[in-house]
Amino acid sequence: MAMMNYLGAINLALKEEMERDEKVFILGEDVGKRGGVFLATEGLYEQFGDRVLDTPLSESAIAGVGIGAAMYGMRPVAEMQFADFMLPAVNQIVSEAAKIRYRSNNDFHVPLTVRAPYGGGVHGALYHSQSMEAMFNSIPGLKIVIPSSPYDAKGLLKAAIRDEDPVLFFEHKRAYRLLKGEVPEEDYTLPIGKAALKQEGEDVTVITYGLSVHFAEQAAKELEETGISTHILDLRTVYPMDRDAIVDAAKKTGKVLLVTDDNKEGSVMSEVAAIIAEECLFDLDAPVERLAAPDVPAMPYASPLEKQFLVTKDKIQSAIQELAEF
Amino acid sequence: MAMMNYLGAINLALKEEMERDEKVFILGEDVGKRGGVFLATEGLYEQFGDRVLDTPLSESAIAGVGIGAAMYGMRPVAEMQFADFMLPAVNQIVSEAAKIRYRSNNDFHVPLTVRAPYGGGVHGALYHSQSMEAMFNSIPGLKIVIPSSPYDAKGLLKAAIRDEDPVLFFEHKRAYRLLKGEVPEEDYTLPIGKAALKQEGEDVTVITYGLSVHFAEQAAKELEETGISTHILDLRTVYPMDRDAIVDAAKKTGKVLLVTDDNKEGSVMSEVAAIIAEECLFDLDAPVERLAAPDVPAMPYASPLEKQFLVTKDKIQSAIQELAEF
Amino acid sequence: MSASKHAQLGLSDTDVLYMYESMIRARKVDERLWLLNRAGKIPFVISCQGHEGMQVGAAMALDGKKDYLLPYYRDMAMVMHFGMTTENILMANFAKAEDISSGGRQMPGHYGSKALRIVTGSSPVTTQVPHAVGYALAGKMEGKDFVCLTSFGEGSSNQGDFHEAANFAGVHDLPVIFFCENNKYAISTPADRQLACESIADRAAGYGMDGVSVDGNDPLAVYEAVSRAVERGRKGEGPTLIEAVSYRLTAHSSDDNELTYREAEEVKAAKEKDSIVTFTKYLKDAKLLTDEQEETIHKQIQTEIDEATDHAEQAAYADAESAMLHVYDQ
Amino acid sequence: MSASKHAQLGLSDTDVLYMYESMIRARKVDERLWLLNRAGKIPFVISCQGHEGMQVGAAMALDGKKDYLLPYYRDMAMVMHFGMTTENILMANFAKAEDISSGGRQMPGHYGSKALRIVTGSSPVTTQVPHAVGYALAGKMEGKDFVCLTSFGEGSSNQGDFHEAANFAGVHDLPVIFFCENNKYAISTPADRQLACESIADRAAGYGMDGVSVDGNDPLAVYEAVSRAVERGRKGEGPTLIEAVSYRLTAHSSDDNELTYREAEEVKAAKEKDSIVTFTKYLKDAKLLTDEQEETIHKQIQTEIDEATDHAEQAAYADAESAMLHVYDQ
Ligand SMILES: Cc1ncc(C[n+]2csc(CCOP(=O)(O)OP(=O)(O)O)c2C)c(N)n1
Ligand SMILES: Cc1ncc(C[n+]2csc(CCOP(=O)(O)OP(=O)(O)O)c2C)c(N)n1
Ligand SMILES: [Mg+2]
Ligand SMILES: [Mg+2]
Repeated sequence: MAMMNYLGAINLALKEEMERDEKVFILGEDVGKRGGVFLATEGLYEQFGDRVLDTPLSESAIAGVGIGAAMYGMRPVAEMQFADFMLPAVNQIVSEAAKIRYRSNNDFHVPLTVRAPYGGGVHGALYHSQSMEAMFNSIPGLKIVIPSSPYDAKGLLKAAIRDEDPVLFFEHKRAYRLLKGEVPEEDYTLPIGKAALKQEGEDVTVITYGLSVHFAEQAAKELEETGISTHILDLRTVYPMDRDAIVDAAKKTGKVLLVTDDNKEGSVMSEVAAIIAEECLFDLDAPVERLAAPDVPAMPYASPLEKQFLVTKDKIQSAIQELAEF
Repeated sequence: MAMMNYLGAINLALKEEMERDEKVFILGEDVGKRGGVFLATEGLYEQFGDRVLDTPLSESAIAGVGIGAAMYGMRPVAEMQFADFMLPAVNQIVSEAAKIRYRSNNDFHVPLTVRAPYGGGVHGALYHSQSMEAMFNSIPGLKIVIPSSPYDAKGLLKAAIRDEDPVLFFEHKRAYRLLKGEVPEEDYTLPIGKAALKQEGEDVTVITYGLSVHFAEQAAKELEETGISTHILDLRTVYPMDRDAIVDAAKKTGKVLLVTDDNKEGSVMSEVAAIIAEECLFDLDAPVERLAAPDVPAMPYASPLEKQFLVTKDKIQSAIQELAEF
Repeated sequence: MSASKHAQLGLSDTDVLYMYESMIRARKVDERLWLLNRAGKIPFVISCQGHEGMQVGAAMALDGKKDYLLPYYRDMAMVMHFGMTTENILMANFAKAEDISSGGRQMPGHYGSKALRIVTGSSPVTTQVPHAVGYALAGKMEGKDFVCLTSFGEGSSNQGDFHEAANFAGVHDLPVIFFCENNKYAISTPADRQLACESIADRAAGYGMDGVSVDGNDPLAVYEAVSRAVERGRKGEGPTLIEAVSYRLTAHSSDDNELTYREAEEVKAAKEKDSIVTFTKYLKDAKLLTDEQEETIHKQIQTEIDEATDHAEQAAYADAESAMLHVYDQ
Repeated sequence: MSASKHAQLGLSDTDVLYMYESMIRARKVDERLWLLNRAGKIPFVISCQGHEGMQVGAAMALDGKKDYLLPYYRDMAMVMHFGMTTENILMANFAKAEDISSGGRQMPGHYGSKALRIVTGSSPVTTQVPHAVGYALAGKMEGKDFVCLTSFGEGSSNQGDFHEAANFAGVHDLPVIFFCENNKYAISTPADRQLACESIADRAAGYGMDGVSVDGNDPLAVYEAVSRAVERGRKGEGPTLIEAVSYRLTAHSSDDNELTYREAEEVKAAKEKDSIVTFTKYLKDAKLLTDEQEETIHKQIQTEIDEATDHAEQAAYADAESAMLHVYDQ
């Protein structure tokens, strides 16, 4: 085991997978010599040469070329420099990657991983801070994975690369250096499609994912001292959802707080709420509550406005507290 | 008043708005001489000449040029030939149209209407049948309108064209000739953002939109004879949602069926369920139920497979009945 | 001319007769599909009529054992020359389980078969173009010498995906043949409302690749241009953009009404240059085809089509429940 | 040479001195921004250093009273010459409420002001290019004679939106000037990994428009090329694609580390051709600028920048709650 940050865990997962399987290659903007603008691919060009490919500045081609290579039999890992800049590639991702297995009646398939840094709190303003998962959580054929810790980041990214279907892999850019933890230096994978129970609790259930898991854990720790016990479920895969884990977690305490750092309306938390409303409505002791960013286009640049937008540990803490007192 | 179909109502709305305001113009593929592949713009090129513009085959340019013209002060109505083919334009719609007012601190705005035929049941297979609303129902700055009748189609399209913000206007392609009704030949608009109560009922509430409203009404009529009384709410605007109308409708009967002809997971009905779970959980007598298409990429071409996918009057009817008996 | 044109190109008499047969087969299948549609037996037809010469000429230049094809919906003659059978086509048009492209899931014209190295396609235009680049990139990485031919209409060449893919292939010198079938219309929109350039080939310079425009009604001219591009591709000399100019002889599809936007006169004039007409004449002038042989070939193909139609009509649909399968790996 | 180059182009001595001042102002503001960033006072800088000559040359050719500008993030010198003040720029960099582009909502470099006819821009590259076409289309519909200049980097010219917009403008003969600032890098990626063509201007033929490549370090050459394009645009002769070739003298942004991908030597060589250096020499050689005048101008501008910095630093942020405003019309 080694201490490393979320970024290091991702870099290690890429390196190990490229060593393990020569069909794995990386393509994206500035992923080569530069090692990516966040340095997620640092050192890989030096080790693997042309298997780390600087592409022209064109996301639809990055996705589309990746899809073609994946259908051929390679295992491409495409980097979108920021999740916000996946949007030119939406047609390739939704019309192609997601539908190829189905439309070809299982003749072709697309083992493509699309990595993209998402999320805010780093002065990235409107176009370097967005959460993109809610645009893709209604597209059968895709899987959407969002790790919440260095350990998960490594295990889930390796699983994504080995997955036989297209996986959108979102990495919280603020987590890159903020989150540190023990990460095994040997090979392991974590299951895609399964949520993880982060801690057992009795009073309030928090269901969340990504960086908010970290803030929820911090909030829970402080609340523990005031006698409030929090049950925390990390979705890890936000599409398709792990319904059973959600229902179990909701039933556990009967009070559910859903947290996302995306805008509220139409977020992936709407689906979690819907699952609960369908499956365990009568097990609840309080209305389902969603804590999310406000429904404005994206977070502003100026610090006070950015803060207004962000879902923080404090906001999560008050929300748990209120729910506990309900 | 005149009897006309859904398509005729749309054609009339376009014609009236172009007569009323010379800033209104149409751009899209084959909208000119051909009158659009569904004939929604039939006769308009003859009447308005170059204000009905055949564009090159490039949806991102259609949206982007529309956005530019709208910022200048025009009122463009962009036609996407099929909703499925909006995907190349997602970046323009989401990064630009939706965010321009916000990012410019209210200096610029985008009075653009994007019309697109959606939905299936016409042997359109995977790429001529999709519902696209769930990809956009998490994008603040956009409005998404889906009319369920000729009357609404005319009134809502005119409102969309006059709206100061970008509106995605989805027209069910099977409704074009299937739905007929009385439509005033004079000017009227209907409010964007407001749901419409289609009928009062006591036993089960159905919340839906688009063509499914028609099937829900048919189902309700048949069920009336068996003594089941159905309350039907037509969302009309699926983003941002009319929360009050949803809560009122859900409370009315305490049993809620949510119907969409889109895939289930992550659909706009997830948001409706979430609103109910947040706002009126304790008013419910049965779990919220969602009736939707299966979570497969899109509907197949072969008739038996297409039928398997479609949400029909019969499926709605059984679902209401079961819920009534709960 | 001392040697015949096809001999100069290295094509045997058998080769050109084989090309001729493919063209006739495609035309006759196409005509059958329209009949079936008008009879209410199949819901939709999209046609290759007018494109047979260029499609067969292009496919003839490829190596059916190693190259890849990423076609578009109008490429029936091309995919048939590359390996799809008449029965394959009929099964797809009847949307039956035996449709090799999709088991009846996709509309006709959405070709794909891993075994035939025809890569599955969709409806949004030009999405296949970057896929071709991806195949070519994979081949380069693995040291293979196959080429990838991808085709699209002139209207579709205005999509961003064409541009991004062409540029990618240009920068990385990938063996992709960008084959544009310019039939002068994109549904109702004439080429001059789609494009301001003289020829699609004018776009090649912007991607640092060779560009050439050929008469799409001449299968031999197309064969020649594609063969050169194949040669360059195999040698690692990079991609080529080829425009083949012809005309769409039918409406865009069975859902279209061409009378609203073009004159019958124009269509009639184009029919005189139809590759089926001109290539038949070429073969007859070269004494490779007699009237009797022509009749025999037509009859054989007609019988083949009748049988395939029967099979396909009688074949089973996929089970309704199978609509739930193959969303993910199972 | 009998007459000076600028006189031949119809520019007065005052004009060129005005251009010179704009260039110096932009460079000095840019330098100030880096200092503020290194001092931890502003979170982010994106630079125009190396681009001043081409940007001012281009802006000079436009009519500030009727034309529209749709710039990109590197266009500080261009927008300043077109009307933004030093204080405007500082306010934006400090993200203060008085930022005229966004009230502190967007990162610096995202210019926009309806009053100045500078159209609001975003971060995803080339989305502004179709907007320029939309403005031009609206102008044509209304019978106006304004032109729209939109700019972007050479890497960004590989986006689909560039292609689709250029083609649209070509087909409809719209008065758009596509101004590509080729600074040889897109972040770390050198131009030869972005493009296989010799010059971005090679792409013009594919859109049926004029294409020209000019020395971006020569503001007068750029002025000349843009002026011609403006003239053509006003006369309804359609769009023009202009490539101006120069070099990015700083890292891509304050978040970048250029040492990982390019040699200091290369940057040093480029600095010798810097338009600030060469244009200063031009003016001195032409006896339009003395050393004293130069010093005076520098000093004045420095004072202006000091004052603007103070104002901006002391100015208020927008209210936190205002983050909720302006999602829709209210
Ligand atoms: C992205 C996208 N937009 C619109 C369509 C609808 N559409 C189908 S074919 C077609 C015209 C294509 O014209 P062209 O590229 O010239 O090919 P042709 O049909 O003439 O062979 C259009 C607009 C589509 N399939 N995909
Ligand atoms: C669609 C999109 N993808 C990626 C980025 C990230 N990005 C910002 S600038 C840049 C490089 C642009 O290079 P170029 O077009 O040459 O302009 P320059 O910065 O050199 O002036 C990239 C990749 C972006 N802004 N938008
Ligand atoms: Mg065509
Ligand atoms: Mg550059």
